[in-house]
Amino acid sequence: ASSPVPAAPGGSDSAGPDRVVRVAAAADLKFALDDIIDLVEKTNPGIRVDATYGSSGTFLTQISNGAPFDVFLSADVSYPQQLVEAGLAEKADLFPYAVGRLVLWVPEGSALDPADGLGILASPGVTAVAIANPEHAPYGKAAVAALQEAGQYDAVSPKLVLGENVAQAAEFVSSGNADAGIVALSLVLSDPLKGVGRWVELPLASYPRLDQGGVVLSAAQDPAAARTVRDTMLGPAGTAILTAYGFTLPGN
Amino acid sequence: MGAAVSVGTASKALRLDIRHRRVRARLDLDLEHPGITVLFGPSGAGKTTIIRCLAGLDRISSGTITLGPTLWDDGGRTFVPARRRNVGYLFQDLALFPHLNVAENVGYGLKRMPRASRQAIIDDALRTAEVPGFQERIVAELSGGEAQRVALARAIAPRPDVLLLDEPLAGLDDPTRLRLRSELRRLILHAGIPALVVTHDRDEALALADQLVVLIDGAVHQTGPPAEVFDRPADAMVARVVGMDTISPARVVSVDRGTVRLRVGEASVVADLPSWRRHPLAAGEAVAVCLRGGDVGLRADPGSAAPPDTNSLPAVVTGIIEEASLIRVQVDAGFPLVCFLTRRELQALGLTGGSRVLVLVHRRSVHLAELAPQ
Amino acid sequence: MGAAVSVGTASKALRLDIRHRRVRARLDLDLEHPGITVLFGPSGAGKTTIIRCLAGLDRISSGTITLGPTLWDDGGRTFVPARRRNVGYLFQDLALFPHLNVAENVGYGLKRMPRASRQAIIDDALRTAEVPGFQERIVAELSGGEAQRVALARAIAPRPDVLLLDEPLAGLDDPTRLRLRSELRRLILHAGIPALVVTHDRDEALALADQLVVLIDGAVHQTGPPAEVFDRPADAMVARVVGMDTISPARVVSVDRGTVRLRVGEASVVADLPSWRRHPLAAGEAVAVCLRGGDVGLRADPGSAAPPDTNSLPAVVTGIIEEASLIRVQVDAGFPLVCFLTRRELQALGLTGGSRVLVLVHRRSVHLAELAPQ
Amino acid sequence: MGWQAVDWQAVGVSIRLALATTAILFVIAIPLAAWLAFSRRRWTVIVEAVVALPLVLPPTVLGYYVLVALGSGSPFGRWWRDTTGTTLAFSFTGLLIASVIYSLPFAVQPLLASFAGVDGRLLEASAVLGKSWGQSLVRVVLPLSRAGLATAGVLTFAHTVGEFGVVLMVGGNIAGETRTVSVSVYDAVQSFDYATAGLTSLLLLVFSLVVLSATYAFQRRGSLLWAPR
Amino acid sequence: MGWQAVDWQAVGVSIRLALATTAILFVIAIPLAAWLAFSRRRWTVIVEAVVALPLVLPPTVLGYYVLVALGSGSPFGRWWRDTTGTTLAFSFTGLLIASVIYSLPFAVQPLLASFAGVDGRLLEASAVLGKSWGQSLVRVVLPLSRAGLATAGVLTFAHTVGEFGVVLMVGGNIAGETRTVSVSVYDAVQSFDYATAGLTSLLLLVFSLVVLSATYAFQRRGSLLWAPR
Ligand SMILES: Nc1ncnc2c1ncn2[C@@H]1O[C@H](COP(=O)(O)OP(=O)(O)OP(=O)(O)O)[C@@H](O)[C@H]1O
Ligand SMILES: Nc1ncnc2c1ncn2[C@@H]1O[C@H](COP(=O)(O)OP(=O)(O)OP(=O)(O)O)[C@@H](O)[C@H]1O
Ligand SMILES: [Mg+2]
Ligand SMILES: [Mg+2]
Repeated sequence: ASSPVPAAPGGSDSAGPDRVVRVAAAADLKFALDDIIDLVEKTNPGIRVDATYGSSGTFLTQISNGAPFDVFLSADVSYPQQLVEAGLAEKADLFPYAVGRLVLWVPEGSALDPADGLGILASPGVTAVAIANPEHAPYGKAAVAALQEAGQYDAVSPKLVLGENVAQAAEFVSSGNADAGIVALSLVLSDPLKGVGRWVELPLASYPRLDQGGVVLSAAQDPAAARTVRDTMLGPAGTAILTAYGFTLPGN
Repeated sequence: MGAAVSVGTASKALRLDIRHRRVRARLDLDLEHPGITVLFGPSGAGKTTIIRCLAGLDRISSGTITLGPTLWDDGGRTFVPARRRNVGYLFQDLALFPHLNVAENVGYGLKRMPRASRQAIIDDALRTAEVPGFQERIVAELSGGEAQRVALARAIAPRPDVLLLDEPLAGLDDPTRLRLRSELRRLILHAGIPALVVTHDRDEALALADQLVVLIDGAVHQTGPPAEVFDRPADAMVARVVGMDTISPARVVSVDRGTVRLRVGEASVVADLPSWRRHPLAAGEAVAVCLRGGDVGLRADPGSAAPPDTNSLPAVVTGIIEEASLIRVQVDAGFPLVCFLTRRELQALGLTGGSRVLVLVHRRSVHLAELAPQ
Repeated sequence: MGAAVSVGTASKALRLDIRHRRVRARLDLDLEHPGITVLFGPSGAGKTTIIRCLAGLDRISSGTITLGPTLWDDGGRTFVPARRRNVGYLFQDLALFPHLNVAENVGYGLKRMPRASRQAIIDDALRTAEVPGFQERIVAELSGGEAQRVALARAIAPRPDVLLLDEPLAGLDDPTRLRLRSELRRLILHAGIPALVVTHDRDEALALADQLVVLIDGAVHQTGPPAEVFDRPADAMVARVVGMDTISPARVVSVDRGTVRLRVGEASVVADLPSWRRHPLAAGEAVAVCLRGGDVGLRADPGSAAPPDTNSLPAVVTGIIEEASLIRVQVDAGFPLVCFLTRRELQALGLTGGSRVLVLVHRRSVHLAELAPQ
Repeated sequence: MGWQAVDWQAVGVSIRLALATTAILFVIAIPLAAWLAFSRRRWTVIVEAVVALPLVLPPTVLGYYVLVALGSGSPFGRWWRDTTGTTLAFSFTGLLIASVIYSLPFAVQPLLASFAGVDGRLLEASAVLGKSWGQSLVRVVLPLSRAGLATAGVLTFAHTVGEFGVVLMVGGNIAGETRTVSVSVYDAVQSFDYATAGLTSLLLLVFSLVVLSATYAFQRRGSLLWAPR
Repeated sequence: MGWQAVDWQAVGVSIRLALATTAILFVIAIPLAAWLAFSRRRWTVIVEAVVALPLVLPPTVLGYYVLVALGSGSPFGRWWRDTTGTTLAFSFTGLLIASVIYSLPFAVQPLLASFAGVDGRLLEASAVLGKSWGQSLVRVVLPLSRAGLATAGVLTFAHTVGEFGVVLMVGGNIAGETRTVSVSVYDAVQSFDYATAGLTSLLLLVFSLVVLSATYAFQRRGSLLWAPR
């Protein structure tokens, strides 16, 4: 089924491009994707990319109900897969684009040293540890798995405070309310949070792979332009940006 | 009249026969012939209750209210709402709209019409109610009496089929009330709007009424032309509310050639046999003797002879009360009795408390009423 | 009295000398000697305005209100709030609390006290106001008159230093008002609470007042004992509000050995020279001639001789109005003149409209007032 | 970061949405509140409670149900798409529908409280003077309920400006169409751009302060005229 | 999925939170609204507008500012930590503070509208009968503002039950402490557990329906006593 899209807004420059790609992207992609979009628009004059960042679960619900997105970049590859199963996208248009990575993060002035590993979270000085909600956030699930792997889950679980998503978990730490957090590498590398704390990456093997996948939707208005966005992201310049922001590439 | 369209008959009578709260009353108003019916009774008698039912502000518990052939309320399913009854209502507590100025209040009930005629009607109504020039005044800044007159103007302005006025002149000062009383009567008659006026003021009832309905404790005790009701109250309760100054229980001693001899307290009194009574009087029967203070004469000389057909009772003055327009003299003539004198007369008689006097009452001034309502 | 503590002097006088809205008045109340001052005046005179200022409900624009040495209000920074003035106030529109029953309304102003004495005070106040047994009644279900009496009970119950009653008996039916009038006076005097009573009803003013203050158009026109004010109104405006039935402009023709000869309309009238006037009368001066209807006599025979010291003026009857307790006869005696007759007298005279009569007025009944306020 | 970082487009959408929601809600809520205030039927109590329900549902949940009801999966959503050729969800119109539902209690409740406070005798006076129910409402009840109208307007307007749970779910955060200023502030916070979030919030605060002060000042000035002396 | 999937613990937290918020807000809002309604000072208008401000801020943003204010970065947060040894954020107390701030306008606005409608002459009568301002408030204004009190209570309670943006931000979603039922419904929706979300919502609806109906019935019964005839 082809769902007509509400009239595109005029945009700031009225003589601007008429090929618009609407991307629904997981919140942790925010900083990386902004750079990739610059790249797309620079190399493909005539294409404009509108990105909306949010919870991947919400996007799944919205797209299932007819949301006018062209490309869905999910934090969890299973969501795009569900869209394929529901007939809203072709299996061929499914693509993995990155693997998320987890870090242990403490605020700058903290006495804790993240290099000592997850064990520091069990110390009595730590009262609140921020993670994303494991019920529905992939980074939350991964954080719990990492804690269990390290044998610290039982000691730490009473101290866990849950963010709605991983960005909110990072907020808990940066606002000084949580003593430490297990968050996405992409966040601690981002401009605003760069100097806010010290971090150490958790071993990739200690938690289930955070495979991030995307899909070009069947309802896309301009499938060619949408695929251009996908291709740029998966091309060498795109992958370089993703790596710089702390994503491992799916191949690795 | 909206939904209330008369069919088949030209007679437009507003009939009420209801039971509601303490009221069980029956009342007829002829809307064909403009005139003023006064609903007269003491506080708490149910006067407001009745006109609220007539206006459609209360639903009756049982009975009927009809206008000609149209049923307004039967205590059941039929109910013509207030807005379709086209009555003018003056609320006892006025209920002026606080957010509108005087002119807007008065114009509120007017139908669509050109601005100029609307203005003219409002000015007219305000002039009639003696508050001309108050158009732009704010309701909260009116004095008690001014507000009353504005409310009256508001009720009159839309020229309703019938006016229901709840104490229209209460709360006004004497001169204004006096002026408005005759003004109100003239205005109502001139406008040709039949009116039901509620009052507990006797002078007002007398001055306004073509027909008087005496309501006491929820029941209609007497209906008739005001002079008749005031002169010949049907029972002691009516006598009290119409201001008979003396009301005493008495017993019939004998009935004889057009006169009745009665024992009243310690005294013996003769009265004309009332021709208009429903049933003849018999010896031994208990009645109420009613006298009006203005019908009672006093003589300072207890020994003098009485004029013909006049009771003459020796008495002692027990109290002298000065009122604004006359003097109220209380005497004991074997039963307590009140007499009105003008200042002129009082001075001539030179009475003080304890003076011995002769009370003179013409036989025809002795009114006999039932002791209890029939 | 809260903040208003008297210092240094025992005299407790409530003095008011204010300008506010239309009112520019000065008034003294002696709270040491209980008694009733009646503030009497027509609708819109400013009576309510004055007692609102006294109660602390309005701030005055300028002037002062003092209780003994304590300043209550100076139109500026000093202002003792209403709750510290310990006055009892009866609102013209009652302002009963709709969410409280009658007993709770009456008990509202009482200080902490045991339940039983509280109950006793409430019962007492209700009995005094003639609504006993109404304790549990809901305010919305009181009739107009019942509500008035409950409000009165509420004002009296806390035994305030001074009672301010705004039209305490308006809206009551005649017998109740009559009864409550003397009851109210007895009660106020018995309780020893000085009271300022606002009224526009003459009989009420006469019956209640120890001291009468006549307020017209915001200004105090006359102050004095009620009988004096009613007998000797200072000016034509006061004469009108105290109910002089005839008020006519006149011109002094000559002043002579204790009498004054006047020209009134077409007629010539002689009056006793008033000893209490502020300045002597001079020929040519304009005054108002005031007559009370009860002081005027009528003779059917225009030719008969007049008693000594009595004006006798030929006249024509122009109107006969029957009121509840007397008959108002309007005549033209060279100027319009009103006379009261009892029914007895009317019947004896056999008058109708157009009858020629002789009007008799004793010289001492001809009251001379200023034409305009001094 | 400065003023250019503020998402002016979103500010525009928010103001349009808030104005439209307030206008529509006045039309719906005034008769509804009047009926609830003056009807004597027993089940008005139930209706009153139902009207208050959007309050107790978390916005996202309410948003989810509205989304499902408007979305391409529902019969209504399909019907709308087939008739108009547009989708309701993810459009300004859909957002408006969701806002109206969500803010209904904020309009109805203050009006109800205010209407119930109007002296019943004034309504009687109006009825006796021949006015119908609706006329009395317009000419007596509304003018005497200015405080309630102002409160309803302010609560509805402000609440619509501040709402973001329903908006996010039903609107899909589409720039220029369904991205409101509250969503844009939320986005800024989520991307740790506290400067822009703070600036935009400040803007919201100042704007609201002006609007609210004006509303209250207007209402107060009016009310003084018939204020208790 | 059945009733056992409903997070009863969260239901308990929500009810406790809503009751506590409503109780605290009555204590704060009644004097505040009374002052706003009856004071003649000009700057009440400003205060009124400030009180309404929590409305226009998106809950998450408000939550963020509250979080910062409570956090160890703020003087207040440090002082609290030093004195009590606990953190306010992620605790029930912190949640309560946030809820009270967030729901303030929902309590103040209806009270304000309702108080302003009380006949001024009754206040005069109360003053003349020797009652102070506070006594008149308790004995005259409040009983005559039952509709407004009910509205304020219902709006505050329901809004606190339904709120989740601030709660999520300040509370940290800790089971038994700061996980409210609205958060748990949100979580269920986020994990596509629509059955549990629906069931919990239904529970919320029924519960609220009962509470609201009871409140309104109570209020209505009372008001009939002095209703316009
Ligand atoms: N809503 C009501 N419910 C129950 N009883 C009421 C109600 N309103 C009035 N009453 C009672 O009914 C009786 C008649 O009241 P009504 O108001 O009709 O008297 P009224 O004749 O108008 O008296 P007034 O001259 O004092 O106004 C009174 O005893 C009153 O207490
Ligand atoms: N709040 C107000 N603002 C301005 N003028 C007012 C206000 N209240 C009353 N007035 C005016 O002041 C004058 C005196 O009013 P007041 O209420 O004192 O009269 P009153 O003597 O009590 O009359 P009544 O016997 O009719 O109650 C009236 O002309 C009235 O219109
Ligand atoms: Mg009545
Ligand atoms: Mg007055």
